Amino acid sequence: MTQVQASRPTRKSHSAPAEERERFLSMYRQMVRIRLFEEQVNDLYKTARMPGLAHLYSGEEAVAVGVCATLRRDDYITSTHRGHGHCLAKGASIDRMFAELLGKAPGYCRGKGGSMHIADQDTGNLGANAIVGGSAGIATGAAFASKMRGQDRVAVCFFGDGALGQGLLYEVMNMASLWKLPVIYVCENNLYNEYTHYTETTAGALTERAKAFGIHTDAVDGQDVRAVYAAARQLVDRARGGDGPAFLLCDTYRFYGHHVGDIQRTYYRSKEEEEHWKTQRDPLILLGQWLSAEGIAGESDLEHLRDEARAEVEAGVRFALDAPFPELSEVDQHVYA
Amino acid sequence: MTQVQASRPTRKSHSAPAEERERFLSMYRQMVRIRLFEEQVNDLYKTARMPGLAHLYSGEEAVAVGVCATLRRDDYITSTHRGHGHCLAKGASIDRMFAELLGKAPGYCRGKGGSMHIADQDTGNLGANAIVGGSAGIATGAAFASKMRGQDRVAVCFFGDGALGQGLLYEVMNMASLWKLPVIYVCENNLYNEYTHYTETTAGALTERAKAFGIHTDAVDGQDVRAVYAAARQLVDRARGGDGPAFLLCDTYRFYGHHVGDIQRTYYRSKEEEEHWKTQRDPLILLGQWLSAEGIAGESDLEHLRDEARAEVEAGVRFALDAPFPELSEVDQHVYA
Amino acid sequence: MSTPSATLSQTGHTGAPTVRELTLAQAIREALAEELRRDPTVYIMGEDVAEAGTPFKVLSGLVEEFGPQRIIDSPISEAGITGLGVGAAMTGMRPVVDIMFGDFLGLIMDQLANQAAKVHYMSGGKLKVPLVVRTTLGATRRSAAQHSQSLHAWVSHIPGLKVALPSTPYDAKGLLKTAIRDDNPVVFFEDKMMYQLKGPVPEEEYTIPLGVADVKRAGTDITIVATSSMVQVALVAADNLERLGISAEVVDPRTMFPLDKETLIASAQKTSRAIVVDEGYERYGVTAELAAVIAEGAFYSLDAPVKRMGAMDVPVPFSPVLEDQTVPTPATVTELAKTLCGRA
Amino acid sequence: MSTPSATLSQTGHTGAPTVRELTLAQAIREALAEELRRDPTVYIMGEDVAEAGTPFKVLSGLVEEFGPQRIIDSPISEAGITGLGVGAAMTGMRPVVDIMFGDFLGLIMDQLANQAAKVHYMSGGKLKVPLVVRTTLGATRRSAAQHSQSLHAWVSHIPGLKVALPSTPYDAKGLLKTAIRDDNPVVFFEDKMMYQLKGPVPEEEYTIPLGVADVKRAGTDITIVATSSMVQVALVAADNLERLGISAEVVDPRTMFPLDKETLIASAQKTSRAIVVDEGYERYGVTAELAAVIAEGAFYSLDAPVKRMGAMDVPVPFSPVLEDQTVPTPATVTELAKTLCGRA
Ligand SMILES: Cc1ncc(C[n+]2csc(CCOP(=O)(O)OP(=O)(O)O)c2C)c(N)n1
Ligand SMILES: Cc1ncc(C[n+]2csc(CCOP(=O)(O)OP(=O)(O)O)c2C)c(N)n1
Ligand SMILES: [Mg+2]
Ligand SMILES: [Mg+2]
Repeated sequence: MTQVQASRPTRKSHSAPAEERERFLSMYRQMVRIRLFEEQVNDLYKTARMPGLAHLYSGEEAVAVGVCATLRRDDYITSTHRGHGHCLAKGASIDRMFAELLGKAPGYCRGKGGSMHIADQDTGNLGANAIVGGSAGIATGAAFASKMRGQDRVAVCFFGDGALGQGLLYEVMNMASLWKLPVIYVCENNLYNEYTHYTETTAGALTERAKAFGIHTDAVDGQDVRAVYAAARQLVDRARGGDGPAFLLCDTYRFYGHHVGDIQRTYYRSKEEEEHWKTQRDPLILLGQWLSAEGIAGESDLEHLRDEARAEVEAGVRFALDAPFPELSEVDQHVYA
Repeated sequence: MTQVQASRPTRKSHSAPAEERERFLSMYRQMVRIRLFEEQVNDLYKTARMPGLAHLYSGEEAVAVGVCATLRRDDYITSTHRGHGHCLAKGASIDRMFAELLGKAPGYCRGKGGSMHIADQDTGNLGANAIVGGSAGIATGAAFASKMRGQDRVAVCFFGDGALGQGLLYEVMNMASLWKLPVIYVCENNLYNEYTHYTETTAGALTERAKAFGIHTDAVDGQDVRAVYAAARQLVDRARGGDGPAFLLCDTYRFYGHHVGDIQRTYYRSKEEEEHWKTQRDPLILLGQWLSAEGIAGESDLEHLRDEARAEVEAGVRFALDAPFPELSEVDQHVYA
Repeated sequence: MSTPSATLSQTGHTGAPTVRELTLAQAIREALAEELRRDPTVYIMGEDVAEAGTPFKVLSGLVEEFGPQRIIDSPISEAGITGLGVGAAMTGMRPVVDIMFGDFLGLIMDQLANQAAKVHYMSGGKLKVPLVVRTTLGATRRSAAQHSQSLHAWVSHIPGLKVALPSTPYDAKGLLKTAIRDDNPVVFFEDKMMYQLKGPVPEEEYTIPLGVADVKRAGTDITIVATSSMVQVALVAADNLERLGISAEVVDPRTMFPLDKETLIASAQKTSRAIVVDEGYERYGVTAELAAVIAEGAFYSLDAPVKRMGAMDVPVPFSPVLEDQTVPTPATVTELAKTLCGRA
Repeated sequence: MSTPSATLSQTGHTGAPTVRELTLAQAIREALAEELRRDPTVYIMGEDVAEAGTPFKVLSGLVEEFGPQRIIDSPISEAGITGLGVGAAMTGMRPVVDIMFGDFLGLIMDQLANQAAKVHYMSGGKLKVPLVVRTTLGATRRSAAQHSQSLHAWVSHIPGLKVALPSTPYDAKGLLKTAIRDDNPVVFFEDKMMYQLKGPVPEEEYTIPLGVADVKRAGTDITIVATSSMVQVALVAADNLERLGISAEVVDPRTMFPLDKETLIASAQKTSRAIVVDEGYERYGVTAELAAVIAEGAFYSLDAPVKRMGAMDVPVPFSPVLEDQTVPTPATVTELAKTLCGRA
């Protein structure tokens, strides 16, 4: 394996070695769980065992995991069509997620939401959203409610580079700034709006979009979970302390297509580019190298973690495949509360 | 009369003295026409001779006149609920405008649009818009069409500080910047969104909202028509020359209420503030002083211009009052082309 | 008119209520004030809602009592404030979002229809959105095409939303209080031409359930189903018809959803003739739904086709001579009823 | 089915046309390519419309022929690109704006309903907006609540807009060409489940006027009015019914506005029974308008109430077992028709 290429220096988190050890091991575990979950989803799709499509998060794990590691269980997140990573990182369990993706009754949304709408109130996930940028208002509103009720909960709004095209984002960033709301806008720049490179759709520098509203901004290498964690830690602490919103730009990459069916990709991105990110910029490899170099975990320790995750994923998918569909009569339940 | 207080230095336009003389005299004439037109509108309202309401532009004349003086007849503008000034400055005639405000058949829109929707294709006015920010797309689309057709027409989008709250503006500024469209966004900051001070609704610095998209920006004293003209001249020339969009922030003030019926205003702005702007920052007084100081026109020349405008307004309103209403059968005409 | 006593009893209240005359605006303000007092999670957000009390002055005085933390002036960002409302509602608040003109619904339809309406269902019943969006409808204010529309058909179409259209101060107060307490998103339409309309409103607290139509006037020869301001128009038309010996029953559904189909159908079955009057554009508007429901439900009792009168299918023109033609009036409703009763 | 020959003659074409089998996607692409060739003011703007040719690959190949100046990839800014389209249309272009999923209409309703629809009227006829917005409808693709809606009722409600819902490749091509040449804003809905549906399309150029319904199958016992994908459902149901000795007439309005009321009413008058089938939510949806029009117009000929079948009034669920219940199917349409004919 080659040397870690950190594109931006990692901030030191000044935590005690033992604590730091456990923290990054646990992040490795989370990232592996997401990675293996996604591989299984892709397999379910390819073997025609999953209804519809799914947008895989593989390659971007460090963003969700690094950010969510700074959050409390009662903090909020909103997520996107590419939402499995956020959901798992915030604490959801693998089996019920698979069940949701298969439209089964024990799914987080009783099969009504599916991949694009997974929500889990218990872990503060207010839901994935299939409208690009559509949850910017919800996240900001959750932060507004937190502040209004004198709570110290923070809300994190995950979205892609493509969501910078949606006017709603600017409307709510303005209010977040005006009212110092505890919301963090996390922009996952994976270079593409679907099949179009973001530079063809996005004028100016990305962080300026938030700075224009007087919002504190930061940018990190989204493949380096330690960098993401350190940056998010600061922004979340700020927000929780009453210092208002922030915007965090994370440079990242999706290893698969826009969705599981997006197989022919060479017309919009090269095989070389994909190879580069997969071999040089894989967040799992990068963290693994660091863990080894620091003497925190050797390859066999990591393999052990991977085995655990593999077992969890296997059990989870079996649970979901065996689970019943919802009763037909549920179709018109939950339209109204 | 007191000394001119130019809050920002006027840029020199380097034009020949005679040409400059005529230019600024003509701007004075336009500003007076708008001022007297508006006073007449207020009178029509107060004497219950006008249906509905109107949003007066008095006090802001230098913005419309300074900007439109840089435009060709076949350039486009889009306008707002506070649109009389833009319409007249772009070349509309007073009598047909009055007719429109009274809902009469010879009105620019055959009485169907009224004050908030005046449009005049012949002078390039694509219409006032009663949706705050609603014409940002239209102006940008007109610029897009101009560029696509290889024409060199420029489009100017007038809007108030309040329109900075509308997400659409950011969506289209992004495209204008990406595609280098010949559109100028002119923000008339008259300090208020209706009855709320803009600082209560607008985070960050106003021009940053455009800079964030890589758009060239400028800011001028909107009460100084020479400053507005000079700045707009540069931006319009740039745009016409293919250098893309620009954003021009004009600080200004409306002398009347938000609309003609907004009489009790002390709960949102002080009498002193109004007095200050009316006595110290009136664009007509300021230009008049400069014209005198430069020896271009004396008080009696200006009085002559005012008399001419007064006569035009009187004739115009008489024309409109005497004009017939549209035929009842017109109600369902023009729904479809 | 059975309104006050009939619905008061629904809240279990007995004894003679103290009834004042309030305007529709006052009734709405009172409903909001009471709910703001009762429940600290209620707040109001909108453009110029605080000191200005909205352009229609409906909210005047609220910021003085409840402070700027709960009566919140917002930027001119309709989609944004609705989005914030959805998020706040999902996390424990009961926001009342003020959308100044119903015409601006076009700006918030994604937040209303794709977010607010669907969160509960998509989450399998886990999350809920107790949000109220107050907005206006109604023409003839000489406000032209972008400030005069009645777009309640759009939201009535969307499962997950509830829609109320009060026609009297009494109904407005009772329905709004219920809407605020409802755990679902409710869009509440106020006719801006009716804010000064007066009517009896009891001092005592009461609520009106969503989904219960009100027979505003009993009659036997023809049913006039009318919504919002058109109820007042229908009542005048009913007076006209009475003078001609035609007894018209005026039925106000009060909410578009839930829709009290039974009451509408029962009335049409009784009278055997029905007209539906509404101020939204006629085509693909709510008159279509109401007429279709009656035509199907009362099919075997009807002596004539169900007739619809919506706003004319044109953008609302500014010129008064044109605008006045676009909405149903007591005269045109009377005329149509006469024709339908074979008396034209 | 009278389609090809009947409407070909409308463009004055004589002689035997050369007819190929094309998919709906191919027919649409061909319509666009022909109009792009014919008129330099036509252009296409949308998300991933160029190299990607949209997620449904409907536009594949167009950027290769017409270049990125005319097939324009945009940011994910639905309101913005619609706004640009309105402005460009007002100043001499004929934009075709691609809105990937009909569910996103909520983002553009202001630009559509308050701007595009009203410019011509508000300007007293001076300005016009020859804009086409192409978008999709239809469920059962396992895409859940925000990617499965059929929201054509919203735009059908708005004066100033025209609305087309083709049900065959032939109709799609002919209607789209007309829509592009029309001087008004037209919203064009394509069923995403029908893109691979094949049907005859002549080589020769033709157009289909907006506002002319097509009798897709003649019959005598019952009229089934169906839109878009539901036409195919109705045709299968009609086959089923034929086996039961019930002769069903299938009428496709093809455009929601202009609406060919005469053909709908005449068919119902002939058969004396009618069902309206559409994939939009049933309540306050287009089935209400179509049913109301028929119930009124054919009142004295009807032997039974007009029945409506829209999508179930629920957000579209993801789980296949749930989703499949929400839309009309050949089986449910057949069942309803049998009941209406007293054969259940
Ligand atoms: C409002 C809206 N427009 C378009 C789409 C279709 N769509 C789904 S994902 C996507 C690209 C999103 O790109 P980005 O935000 O960068 O997220 P990524 O997929 O890269 O994670 C598009 C255009 C949508 N879902 N919502
Ligand atoms: C989308 C929208 N929201 C609200 C309104 C109501 N309204 C009309 S003018 C106005 C204030 C506009 O302020 P600004 O843009 O600064 O323009 P000004 O009136 O100061 O010229 C508001 C809120 C509207 N017309 N459109
Ligand atoms: Mg992306
Ligand atoms: Mg202002």
